[in-house]
Amino acid sequence: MGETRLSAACTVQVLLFASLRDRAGWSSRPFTLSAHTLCTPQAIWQLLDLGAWPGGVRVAVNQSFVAADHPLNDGDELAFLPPFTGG
Amino acid sequence: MGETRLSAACTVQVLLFASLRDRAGWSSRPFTLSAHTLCTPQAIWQLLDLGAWPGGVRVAVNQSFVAADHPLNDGDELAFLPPFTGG
Amino acid sequence: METSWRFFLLSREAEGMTSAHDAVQVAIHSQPFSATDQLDRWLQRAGSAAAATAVFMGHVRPETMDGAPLEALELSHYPGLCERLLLSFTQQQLSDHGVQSALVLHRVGRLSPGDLIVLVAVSGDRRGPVQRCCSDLLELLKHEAPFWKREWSGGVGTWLGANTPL
Amino acid sequence: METSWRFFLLSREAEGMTSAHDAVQVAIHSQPFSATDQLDRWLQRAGSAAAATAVFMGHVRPETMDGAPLEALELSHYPGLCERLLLSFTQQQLSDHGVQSALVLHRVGRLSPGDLIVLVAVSGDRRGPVQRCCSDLLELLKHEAPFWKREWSGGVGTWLGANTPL
Repeated sequence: MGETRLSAACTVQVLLFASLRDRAGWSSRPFTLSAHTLCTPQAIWQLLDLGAWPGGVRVAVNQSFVAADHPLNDGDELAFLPPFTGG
Repeated sequence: MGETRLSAACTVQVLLFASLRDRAGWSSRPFTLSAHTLCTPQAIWQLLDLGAWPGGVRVAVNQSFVAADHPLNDGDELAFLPPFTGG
Repeated sequence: METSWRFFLLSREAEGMTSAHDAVQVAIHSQPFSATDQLDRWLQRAGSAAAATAVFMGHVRPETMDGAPLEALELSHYPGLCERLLLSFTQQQLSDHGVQSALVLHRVGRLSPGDLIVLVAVSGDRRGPVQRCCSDLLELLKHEAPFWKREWSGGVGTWLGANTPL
Repeated sequence: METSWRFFLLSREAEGMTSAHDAVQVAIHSQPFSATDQLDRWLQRAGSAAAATAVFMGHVRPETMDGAPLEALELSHYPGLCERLLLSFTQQQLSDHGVQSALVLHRVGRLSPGDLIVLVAVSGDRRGPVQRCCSDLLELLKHEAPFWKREWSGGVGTWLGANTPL
């Protein structure tokens, strides 16, 4: 499976919320990883230029929570979510 | 103090509530203890002909909770209260 | 009937009993009342709403404790003592939990299934204390205030010996 | 502004989101709403009122976490995921606590001090379970649902890093 992923480019739509959105200056953008990089939320994060992986941030892929090393598929919706403060 | 009470007759207004009221058939009545009996809720209870002192019944004198052997004064309002079931 | 009248009259006198400061509002109602109307009025009176408000409403069940269809629930109280205890419990609870205000309303009289029996609302700055205060106040109303319930079913009235378990 | 619009439009779509059976009503509101109106409607819809109902209401504080005067509280969410999580939490909690029905309403958008943020109501047969269910649901809304608050004070907006303590 890992090899399959390494052999194709991966484009995902990245969503940012709240403080992350303000820091980046955008809310939704496509990002593409080359065919030679394993496509995970952590790898995409490196492309965002938002510094080290921030503590407390959760990841959702296609609106389900996943781990930071979850394998992504081309066309996925990937959201980075700062700590929740609702209620 | 006990001697003072023993030397005078004691009349109190007895109030009954809920199941006690139904058992007795009345809600409010004066009762008098002779000068030779210590005037307490327990002693008054004997006059009511409602059987042995019932478990869970609370006593209020002049609308304050008291113990069953609380000394009564002439003219007091004495209430016998079955277990509470409000709320 | 005579007894019932005495209760109703005393209950009416007690309606709207309010402590020195408006933080505590306690009343015994002898007629049906709307929980949301009362709540709305109380929240408005508080001016700017506190950050956290916990509410409990108790309604008459359609069945007796034994599972028979309930015709009516009769609620009586010890007028005077009951109102004073409610006020005193409420003030003590506000102080113990460090919360700002409370509304405590309780029905007496003959109630039908679905009718509101009790409304407790507590407001303050933090959600934990207001929820605990509301819950503690409800237990005091159930176990420490002179109210009595009689269930009517098949034309027979039965005084309850104890409350429903928590 | 574009971002805000997207949020508001999605939020409107989500309003009134209701699960297959009417026991659970979950909605995210982008405009102010009355807690007592909503509560009243929900209680009426339930037909005969359940014996026990616990409610929690959260309103905007007049001050920031740091004690400065608050101009506005901005609330955003992750549309879609947020509504689905709320529905799923609520159904799970009803089942876990063995209670009958729940109403969960949450504001997003720009709120003023005193505005309602959240309303949680839980109805069932026993007072203990409905109170615990209401409290647990509130904690899930605070810690497990993708909502974010930004405080505005002196023209400066600050995203909150964590919720108020319980």
